[in-house]
Amino acid sequence: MNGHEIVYLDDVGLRLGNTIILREAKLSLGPGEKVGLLGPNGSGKTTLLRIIATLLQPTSGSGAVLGAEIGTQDVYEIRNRIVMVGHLPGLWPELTLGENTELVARLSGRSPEVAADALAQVGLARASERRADQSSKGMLRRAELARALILEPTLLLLDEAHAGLDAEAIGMVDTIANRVVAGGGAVMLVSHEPDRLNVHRSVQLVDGTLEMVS
Amino acid sequence: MNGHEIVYLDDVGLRLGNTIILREAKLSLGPGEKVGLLGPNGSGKTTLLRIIATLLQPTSGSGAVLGAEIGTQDVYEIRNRIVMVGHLPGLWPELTLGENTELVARLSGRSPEVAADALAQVGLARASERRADQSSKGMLRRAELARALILEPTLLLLDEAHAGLDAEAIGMVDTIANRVVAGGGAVMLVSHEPDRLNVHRSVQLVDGTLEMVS
Amino acid sequence: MTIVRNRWLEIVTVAIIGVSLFRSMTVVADVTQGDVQRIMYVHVPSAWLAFLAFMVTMVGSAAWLRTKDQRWDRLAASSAEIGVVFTGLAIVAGMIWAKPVWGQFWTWEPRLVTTALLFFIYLGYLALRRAVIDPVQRARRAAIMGIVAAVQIPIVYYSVNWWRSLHQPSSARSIDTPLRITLLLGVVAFTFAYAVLLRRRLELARLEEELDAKRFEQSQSVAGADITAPSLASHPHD
Amino acid sequence: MTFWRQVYEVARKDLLVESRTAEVALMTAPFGAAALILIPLAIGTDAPLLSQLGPGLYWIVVLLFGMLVILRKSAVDGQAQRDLVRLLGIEPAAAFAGATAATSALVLFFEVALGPILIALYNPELRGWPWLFVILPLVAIGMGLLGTIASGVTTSIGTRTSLTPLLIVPLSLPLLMGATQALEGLRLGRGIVPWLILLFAVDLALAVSGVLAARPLEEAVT
Amino acid sequence: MTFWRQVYEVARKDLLVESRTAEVALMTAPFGAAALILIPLAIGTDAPLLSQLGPGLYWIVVLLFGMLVILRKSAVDGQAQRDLVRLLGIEPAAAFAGATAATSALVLFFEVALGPILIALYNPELRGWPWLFVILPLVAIGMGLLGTIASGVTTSIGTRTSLTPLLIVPLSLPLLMGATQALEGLRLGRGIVPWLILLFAVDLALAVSGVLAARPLEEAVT
Ligand code: HEM
Ligand SMILES: Nc1ncnc2c1ncn2[C@@H]1O[C@H](COP(=O)(O)OP(=O)(O)OP(=O)(O)O)[C@@H](O)[C@H]1O
Ligand SMILES: Nc1ncnc2c1ncn2[C@@H]1O[C@H](COP(=O)(O)OP(=O)(O)OP(=O)(O)O)[C@@H](O)[C@H]1O
Ligand SMILES: [Mg+2]
Ligand SMILES: [Mg+2]
Repeated sequence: MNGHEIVYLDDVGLRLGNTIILREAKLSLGPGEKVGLLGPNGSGKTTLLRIIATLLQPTSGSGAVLGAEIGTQDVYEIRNRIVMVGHLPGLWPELTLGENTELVARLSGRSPEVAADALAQVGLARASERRADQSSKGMLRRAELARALILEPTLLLLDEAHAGLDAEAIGMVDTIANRVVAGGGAVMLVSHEPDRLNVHRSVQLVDGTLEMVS
Repeated sequence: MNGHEIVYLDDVGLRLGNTIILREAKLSLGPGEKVGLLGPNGSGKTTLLRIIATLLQPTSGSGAVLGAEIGTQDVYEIRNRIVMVGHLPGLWPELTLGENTELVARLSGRSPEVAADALAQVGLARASERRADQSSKGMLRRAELARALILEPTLLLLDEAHAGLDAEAIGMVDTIANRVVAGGGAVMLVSHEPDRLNVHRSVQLVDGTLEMVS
Repeated sequence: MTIVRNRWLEIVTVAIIGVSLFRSMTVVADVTQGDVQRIMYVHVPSAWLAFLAFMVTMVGSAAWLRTKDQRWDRLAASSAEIGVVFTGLAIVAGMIWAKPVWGQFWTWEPRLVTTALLFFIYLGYLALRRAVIDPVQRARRAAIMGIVAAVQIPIVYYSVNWWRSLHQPSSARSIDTPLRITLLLGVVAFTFAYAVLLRRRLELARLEEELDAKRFEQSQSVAGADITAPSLASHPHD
Repeated sequence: MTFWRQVYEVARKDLLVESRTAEVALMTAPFGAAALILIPLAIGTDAPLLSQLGPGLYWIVVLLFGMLVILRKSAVDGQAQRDLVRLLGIEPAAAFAGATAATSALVLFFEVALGPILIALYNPELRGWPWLFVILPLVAIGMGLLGTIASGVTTSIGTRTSLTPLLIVPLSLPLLMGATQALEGLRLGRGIVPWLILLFAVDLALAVSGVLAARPLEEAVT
Repeated sequence: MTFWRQVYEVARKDLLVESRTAEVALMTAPFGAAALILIPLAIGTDAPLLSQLGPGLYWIVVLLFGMLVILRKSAVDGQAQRDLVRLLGIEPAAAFAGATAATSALVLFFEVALGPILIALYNPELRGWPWLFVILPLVAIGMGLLGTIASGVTTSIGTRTSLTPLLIVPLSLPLLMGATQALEGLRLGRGIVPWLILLFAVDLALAVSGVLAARPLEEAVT
């Protein structure tokens, strides 16, 4: 670890109940890097992403994210620089798409206008009055990407990056990722289709450890 | 309608609340056909699939599925010949993957062995003791495909057919679809990636109507 | 090995319980109540033990939060289990006693109400433990509940006490010396029994964990390895 | 598959999921017991009064907290699970009957679990107690029916946790009347047959409505 | 963003979601009212007795059915929503305080809504009613605190609907005592200050526990 990495994991292991999910996962992600995370079903990609996002504590090993040692109280200080989009939509079903994005802006201390702007950028300006529970899968996914536009994170984590997005929307993933990278941040994208990832390099989860992909 | 179609929709329209989702959708799906359903986010693909599965009644138009007129009581007779895999997993989170597949077999009057066999075929034999709420997205998806193996439907409907499946598992979609087709059934696959669909023809949802794709 | 090393405590416990039992049965009967009063030698020590056990649960909870050492969690859980059992025993013994003495199984005495609530508070604690699968999460949530509950207990106790300020003074001090000695002996015997039970329960919990670990080592595989290639895809056009 | 086999499999599924969480045994029943302990603290602990109020309070607790049995996790399927069951060709009436059987069994368990606590705490008169073997199941079945119907109506409504009770409580009035008056009749040594007939009639009416409503209801719930 | 701004935004979010479903206003409050109406039917409708039991029953209903306010849909975030809030950098103590504020406000609403029904049906004595302006909020805050802590501990547990009440009810006894005895004190024209102190002490103890437990708890809930 040279102190400049955005994500640094050293021999991270995770055991949930009786199952080993990860063992000795090593990873280092520097500023400006865009890395793909590959691996078969059930190999632990989603879980690893949550560890990197400081939302799940590993059972062994050490690491640091944005300078904060994982498992310590320091993570509270850096969390607001991370955006993660997971399998399930992080939206309140009873609220409209507009209200949901506004909420993100408010809870992070930004002005509501930023939210409206972001929603327009992901092509949902006219659907902003639609409730989240009456929106399609792809609409929800777009609304989540709007979150990355509002928060301008230093670390962006996308699980199944292209899932549910149509041909028009899929380009946004690259655009948003490139913005983060250009701003000196890092991006990690999970996918089952390496060809669609425009990344510098990829790592693969095999048997609970991370391997380079050539 | 010539009486032999598996799915036949004539000018089907659907309005939910104040939103028109479908209008004048026409579709005809014969035995042995494998058709792709394309369309941008929010165009109504998922909704159309549920109408075809007789789970949602259209507000206008008419049609028949497996010989049963939609909106009539006849649909109860043919439902058990349809399998649909949707966006969300049709599994009980508290039960293991094994119990979930066994449940499908039992509720459909088949023997539990069929279920174990199907689970093995989708590569989950060794994960059959794992609870659904402790399984990964792709594992759930595989467990759902096992349902198609158990039930051997005449009409198979897959929403985002390849979503969440890894490189190894993705071939299953074709295998299962081909089996249905070979048995004289019909298959409809929703996808955002037309290239990955090995289908005879595709239709596209545009502005609430179905168009042929060349 | 461990069992041999442990044996001294058990021998002492059995001996003390024997003596205590013998004394309980032979000590002069209570003047007013007669033989029924002998229930006291089970009732009072059980109640005392319940409190002791829940105190230990709180200590274990706090220590877990500080150290994150699973041993503390095992202590808290084991003690709570024993505590619930002994609370139940105190209640049942009390009720059996109450029928002849008070003419009914239950009255709304503050102490009784508090005891009953104590029972449910820790039943809830155990239900919470059972509902969480992951051991670390379970430990953390249970620790918080163990402490919140313990902090609330004095408040529960005093609120009920204020509510019925007419509570009878504990006659423990006014009873005859031989009876008091017997009671004391009972308390000592039960405390030893607690120590033995706790030790056994902890041992069991440790063994369970060891067994788990062994089973885990033998079948050690990473989660992802259990998901295999579909046998279906290998011959696509069958 | 025969109708009754379907009923059996649906009930089995519900009870299997329930057994995994043990919600009723470990949580709802203790909660009801705790409620029985708290009530006298609020309304006064006068022993004769409690012995008189006891049976009434018991039924109130059974009815109002039986709601939690109805609302329990294992009775709630998401849309994906509902779609699955529908496409398995389960006859709606069979699904209704199966769900009712499972819920009724659990309510009965709840009633039986609370019984001893009531007796211990409230010291009610127990004349004619063998009749409880008739009364308790009749009420449990009524609750199960009512709960399954109301759950059906509120399926997939986000606020069902609050809406279901609101629908059930007023409708459970005949059950409450039948149950309390039957016990009162027993206590006073009077005839209780009219009340049993009431309970039975309610159950029958609900069962018929439930079976008849099963198909329209399942179509309404998309 | 300051701590209090975070508290405000979290509470605002909870109340916004609640306003969309109006669960408490449209369902929980009517359910509580229905319970208050049903009870006399179960325990007999003797007017003096009801007037005497009224306040006690009111508090029982507030406490036990206030549980539905705590369990309401809008208080339950799924894992994705929780992850989102955590990654927005909301301090766990602020999230706790915000959620407590929202729940307390709704419990207070529930209390106030049930008041007129109690008065109409039970005809209780109303001496010293201005004290209610102190008692009702103290109880509401206590319920809000207890509910938020218990909800926190049971987050993401499938059976939380049943488990949360079991955790809360026995611990809510001091609130019940304080509330009922304060009203009783008012009725008899006796001092109620000790009971107010009790309520205040409970609220304080819970607030301190909640704030201290906030970080460990948020780590537990993954
Ligand atoms: C923490 C809980 C309890 C403690 C520490 C406790 C302690 C005691 C003690 C020290 C005595 C003997 C002193 C005396 O004669 O007054 C006693 C008596 C008694 N206790 Fe308990 N008790 C507890 C709970 C209960 C419960 C739940 C019941 C249930 C009904 C109960 C029923 C009785 C009865 C019937 C007597 C005899 C009273 C008499 O002689 O008139 N106690 N208890
Ligand atoms: N609470 C849990 N207890 C035990 N095992 C769990 C738990 N949660 C997840 N797992 C296991 O962890 C493994 C990794 O899951 P994860 O969701 O991270 O996989 P993934 O790589 O994202 O897979 P997919 O490609 O299917 O999304 C899976 O095998 C899953 O069964
Ligand atoms: N209950 C409802 N009330 C009103 N509109 C609804 C409701 N449910 C869905 N919609 C709308 O119906 C449209 C179609 O949704 P559907 O999920 O079928 O789209 P889709 O084609 O599957 O999209 P995606 O590619 O994103 O999955 C969406 O615009 C959605 O907002
Ligand atoms: Mg995943
Ligand atoms: Mg869709």
